[in-house]
Amino acid sequence: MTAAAATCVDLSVKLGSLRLKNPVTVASGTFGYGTEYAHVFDSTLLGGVFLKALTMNPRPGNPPNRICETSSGMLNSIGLQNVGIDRFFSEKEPNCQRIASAGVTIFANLAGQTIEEFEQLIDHLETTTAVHAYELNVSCPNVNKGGCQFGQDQTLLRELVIATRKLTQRPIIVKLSPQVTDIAAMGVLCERAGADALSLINTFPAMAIDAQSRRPVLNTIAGGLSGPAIKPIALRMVYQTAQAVSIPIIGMGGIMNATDAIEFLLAGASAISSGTANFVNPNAPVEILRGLEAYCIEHCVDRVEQLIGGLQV
Amino acid sequence: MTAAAATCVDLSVKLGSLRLKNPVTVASGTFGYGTEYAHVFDSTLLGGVFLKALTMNPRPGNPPNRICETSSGMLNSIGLQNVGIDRFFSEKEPNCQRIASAGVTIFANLAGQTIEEFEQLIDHLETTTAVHAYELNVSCPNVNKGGCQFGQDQTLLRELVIATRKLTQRPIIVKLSPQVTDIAAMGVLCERAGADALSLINTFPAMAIDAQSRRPVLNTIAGGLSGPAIKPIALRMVYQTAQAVSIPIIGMGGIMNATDAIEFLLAGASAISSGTANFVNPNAPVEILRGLEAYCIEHCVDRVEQLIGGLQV
Amino acid sequence: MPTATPAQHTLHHTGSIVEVQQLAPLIWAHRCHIPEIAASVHPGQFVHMRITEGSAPLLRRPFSVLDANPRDGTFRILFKVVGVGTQIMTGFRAGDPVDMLGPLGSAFNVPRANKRLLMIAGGIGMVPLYFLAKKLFESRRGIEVDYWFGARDAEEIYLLDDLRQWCNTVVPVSEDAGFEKRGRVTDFANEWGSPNLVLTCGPTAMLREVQRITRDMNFPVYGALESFMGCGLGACLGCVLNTTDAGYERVCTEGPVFDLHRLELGP
Amino acid sequence: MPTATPAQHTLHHTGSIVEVQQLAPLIWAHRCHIPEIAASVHPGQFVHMRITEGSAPLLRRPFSVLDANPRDGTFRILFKVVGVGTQIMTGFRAGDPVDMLGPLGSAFNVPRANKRLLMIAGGIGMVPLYFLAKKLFESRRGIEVDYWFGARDAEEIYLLDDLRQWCNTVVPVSEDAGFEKRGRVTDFANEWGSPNLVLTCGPTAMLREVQRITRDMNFPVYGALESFMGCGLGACLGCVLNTTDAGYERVCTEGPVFDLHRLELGP
Ligand SMILES: Cc1cc2nc3c(=O)[nH]c(=O)nc-3n(C[C@H](O)[C@H](O)[C@H](O)COP(=O)(O)OP(=O)(O)OC[C@H]3O[C@@H](n4cnc5c(N)ncnc54)[C@H](O)[C@@H]3O)c2cc1C
Ligand SMILES: Cc1cc2nc3c(=O)[nH]c(=O)nc-3n(C[C@H](O)[C@H](O)[C@H](O)COP(=O)(O)OP(=O)(O)OC[C@H]3O[C@@H](n4cnc5c(N)ncnc54)[C@H](O)[C@@H]3O)c2cc1C
Ligand SMILES: Cc1cc2nc3c(=O)[nH]c(=O)nc-3n(C[C@H](O)[C@H](O)[C@H](O)COP(=O)(O)O)c2cc1C
Ligand SMILES: Cc1cc2nc3c(=O)[nH]c(=O)nc-3n(C[C@H](O)[C@H](O)[C@H](O)COP(=O)(O)O)c2cc1C
Ligand code: FES
Ligand code: FES
Repeated sequence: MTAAAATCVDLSVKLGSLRLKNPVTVASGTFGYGTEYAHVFDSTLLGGVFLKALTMNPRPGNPPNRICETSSGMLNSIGLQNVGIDRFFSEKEPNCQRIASAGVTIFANLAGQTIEEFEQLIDHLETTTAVHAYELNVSCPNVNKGGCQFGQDQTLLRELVIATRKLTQRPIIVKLSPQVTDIAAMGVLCERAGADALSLINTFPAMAIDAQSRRPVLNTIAGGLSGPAIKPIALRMVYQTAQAVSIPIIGMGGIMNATDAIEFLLAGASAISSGTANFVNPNAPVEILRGLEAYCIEHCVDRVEQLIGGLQV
Repeated sequence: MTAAAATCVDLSVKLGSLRLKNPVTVASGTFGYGTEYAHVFDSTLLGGVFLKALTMNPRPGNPPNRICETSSGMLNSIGLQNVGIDRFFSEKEPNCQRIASAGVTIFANLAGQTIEEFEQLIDHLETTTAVHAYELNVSCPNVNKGGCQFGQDQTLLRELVIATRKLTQRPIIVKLSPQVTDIAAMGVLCERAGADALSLINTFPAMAIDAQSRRPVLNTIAGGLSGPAIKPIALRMVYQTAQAVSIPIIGMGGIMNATDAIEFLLAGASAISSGTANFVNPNAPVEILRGLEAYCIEHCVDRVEQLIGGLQV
Repeated sequence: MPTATPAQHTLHHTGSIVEVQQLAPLIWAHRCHIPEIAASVHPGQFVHMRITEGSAPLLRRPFSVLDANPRDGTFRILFKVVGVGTQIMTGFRAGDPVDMLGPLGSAFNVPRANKRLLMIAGGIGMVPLYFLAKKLFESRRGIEVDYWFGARDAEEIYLLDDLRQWCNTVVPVSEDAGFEKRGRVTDFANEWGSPNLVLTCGPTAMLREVQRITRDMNFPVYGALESFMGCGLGACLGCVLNTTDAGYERVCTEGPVFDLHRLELGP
Repeated sequence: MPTATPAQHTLHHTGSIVEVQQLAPLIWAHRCHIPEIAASVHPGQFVHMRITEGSAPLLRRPFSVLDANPRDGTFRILFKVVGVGTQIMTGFRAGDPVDMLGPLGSAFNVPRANKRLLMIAGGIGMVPLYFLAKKLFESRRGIEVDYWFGARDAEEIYLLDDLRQWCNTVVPVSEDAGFEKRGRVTDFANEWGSPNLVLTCGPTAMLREVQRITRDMNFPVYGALESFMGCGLGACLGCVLNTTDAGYERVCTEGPVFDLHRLELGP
């Protein structure tokens, strides 16, 4: 193919009832509410933005240290710090609206501590057109009370999906915790309960110790592991879950470049998110997009959707 | 303390009814049957050697590719290749005897596919004094039939521990799979069923894809992830399990040097294994031992056992 | 008082290293050519630097700017070798490419009225205060600066000649016998005089002492703080410190320069 | 026929790089000083090299030995830049330390009776055969060697002058128009003559062809094989290939030199 053919690659992907202009999104908690990277790249290029977790009330988050580096990864225990739903509307929503109107799909990440809180968050967010879908954060390993259990308790998770599914026409996406015996089974459960898509994976509960001081590095002792270290596990989980469900999957976990992103698509993800990569190289999402396009051209792929699940086994 | 004090550090650790001359061991599957590293270092320096998995019948293992590198880690799908119990006795046992008589504790790693196979393996191994304890490999992610389920099914695991516990005076150590929702609960279950110690962690089910050829890199698609990438998860699992059980833990997962080893001891491990590290630096176990001794001297620790669980939270 | 410098242009730059200096066994300075940063950086602000194309280390590392020359488009960072990232940086050579985010964070702001400044630097905390002393001198605002520079070893005290050009007094303090004053810089608080404003940067233990002393003496004080950083851009919320009046604030965005009296520095 | 060289002394060495040569855009040779390896290595054997003290890349990388000089305690490896590890190796300089396991694995063994040898090298598969050709020449056993050296581009064919000193004929073959013979080396099987023994090393696709051709022509053939390696010492069982008669065998221990007709090289 000639270089001119570049413009011919159809990068758009279907995600339930949504169509993303391309499969490249940024992961919740790594991109704020879309303004923080304004001086680094044009976020309207993205297929989607997953907003930082929202809760009804403002949350202060955890005391520092909140992050630390590990081999090819990082730990975080931000503790869901966020301004709460009211200040989201006053401070953050206008910018989401701006990005949304440029064709970027906006996903609100909801971190309720009870089913009621999830319901309230959706009720509030139904009033804005700046949000296109809800991602249920049922797997944040950093919140001691409640937060953990939704993603690891089948009954609770089913209840939550059923309850939220009733409240909105918009897609409900469940973000799964990797800290389960059988992630595909959790995916199937969510699908049966009415989820429109799955995000996987969230961070792994993990910890770091300072041998000199004999203290944990993070104030909360444990935090969530992300980055290239977890990529092989994430890829296997996406592959395994994609074999078991027919709803689309947003794949993430250590995606740093276009090659990584393509691997997730081949494993069965319909879209991908870069998270930790945004800290390492704030331009990563754009480079992933460009690299994906170049790969399609080189491999004579007309529509990026042709790559999804295309692993040859 | 002066350098002369070096000889005063008591490096020995108690592991159930055993006392290891030091807490540094090598992980199953990464050190063969103790002969392969003979030209690299003196294995009689080690506190313990975990032998490569044994099965009753010889097993050919999986077709290549069996290994590949990932960010700060590696995947393997060896598939329990081993010579079987009979050839173990004719070919490998004499060398184990030799190392054992130098004061190294020898752990046989048993990979039965049924409870009966575990029982048969123990029956056979009871006849040699070259083995001091049994490590039940209930978590190998590479064997399709059976192998996986013991470590992830509470009922099966309990049955296995109870059955094997009856057959021998020697310690029964259960090697836990990290691919469970609550590893501490699995540890408690093993303790209650009579296990004398726990090894954690085994490798994580994971995969790699070659984006160019669109094929999995490993012949078996998925393999087990080990190395520094998983260290923060392993450390958290050891810490969490040590809080929940009172039997000793052998900690492993990405230990590359003395600092890593000390972190695992502080988290609650009574001994540690180096695995992937042996491939990167075959001298790693000896360097870990020397580094541990130096740390004890520098921190005025008379007995290395004083470090166990010494994390200050 | 810290000014939130509005970022008018992109913050993500590539450039090159143009000069490498070793100032002490563990202390290095790199001059970098990135005109956008050289033109707009203020004392107290920092750059967030990628150490390697690979993943060891994975995250960027933050460094304060030591000085900047908008005319030739260069600026310097100065660093101490403390771990894997800074170790790798000692291998950088003139001509090597660099990838930096910057200028980031808040800057020191010295109101017109303040004519007598006290700077308390500990170790590599000297960096932003060096830049500030230089800028104030060049501004010809007639500000008198007393610059106290403390470190464990005399070896870790450097660039005194530059500082002496710009400051009223420069007082090196080390715990070994390298200088007249021996001990920690905060041991000499009774000799600090009565400044209008104190500016400080250094290890947390020192900042805690400075906070206590300036509170007792009723001096206003601004400090440049450190923390582990992820994004450097305000997005990850990883770098926060606790304030007494507004909860957690981000070192990369609200800081690194803070009113020291607002911060909870722990026990 | 491959000899299992008994390791009489320790296999884990540190030494230094004493010379760095770039032979083609992507081809480099490093001369290393490790007397124990230089004194005992045989053609076909390899070293397993640590690339970095850090973890990127984590695992060692195996390289065949190109030649060895027991007198000055040095030997060379030759490598092609194909990924992260070999990329890093291009930055190594004379004087840099190296950490190697070796010599490892089986060596080529040429029985006395074999006087007419055919060597088929593909790309960097030339390395062990170069060493073998040199050794045989120096042994003055009166062995005639025809050395066919194939590569995609003429650029990837090098060290011909050395080979011509030692071999009866040296035939470069490339897919571009760089040499008289254009194509793949196996396209010219009808010109291979009738050797007593064929020795080969190269990409699997080529080895598969050589296996087929030598089977048809009834030539005995030994090849040096590659695979992903973990330990390099026979412990991890990661590097196996499948044989027709003995199941999986380890490239690092039973190999890398195998009777090619015993191997299952796949379709
Ligand atoms: C805004 C800001 C400005 C800075 N300016 C300078 C400067 O001008 N010159 C300079 O030398 N350093 C400066 N630092 C500190 C510098 O960023 C760290 O020394 C550097 O990141 C260490 O990297 P490393 O990979 O060598 O160390 P690592 O291997 O990551 O760590 C080595 C040791 O340092 C500790 N450490 C690492 N990073 C930090 C951190 N951010 N805060 C506290 N402890 C840490 C680790 O816990 C560990 O004990 C600044 C930090 C910040 C946040
Ligand atoms: C016994 C033996 C002897 C060898 N001798 C030489 C030699 O003399 N000169 C030389 O240049 N190379 C030789 N190799 C191959 C060399 O080890 C690899 O090229 C090198 O490890 C690649 O490292 P990298 O980090 O640059 O590539 P990576 O980034 O690890 O990989 C780059 C590409 O190469 C492939 N690859 C990497 N390692 C291997 C392998 N072991 N087998 C097959 N494919 C691989 C990967 O799949 C990937 O596509 C030998 C290999 C073996 C097993
Ligand atoms: C600093 C940080 C904050 C995060 N915050 C959230 C969050 O608020 N909600 C959520 O669902 N996931 C959160 N995550 C998880 C990421 O969205 C993502 O699932 C995970 O980091 C794996 O992707 P990565 O390896 O590309 O970073 C956070 C991750 C990081 C590193
Ligand atoms: C090549 C390889 C083979 C292994 N084989 C076994 C095995 O036979 N039995 C077992 O219980 N664990 C086996 N393991 C797991 C290790 O014993 C260890 O639990 C794991 O690798 C984590 O430690 P590490 O990160 O230090 O390697 C194997 C690991 C590797 C890398
Ligand atoms: S480093 Fe990410 S918010 Fe400050
Ligand atoms: S590389 Fe480990 S057995 Fe060959």
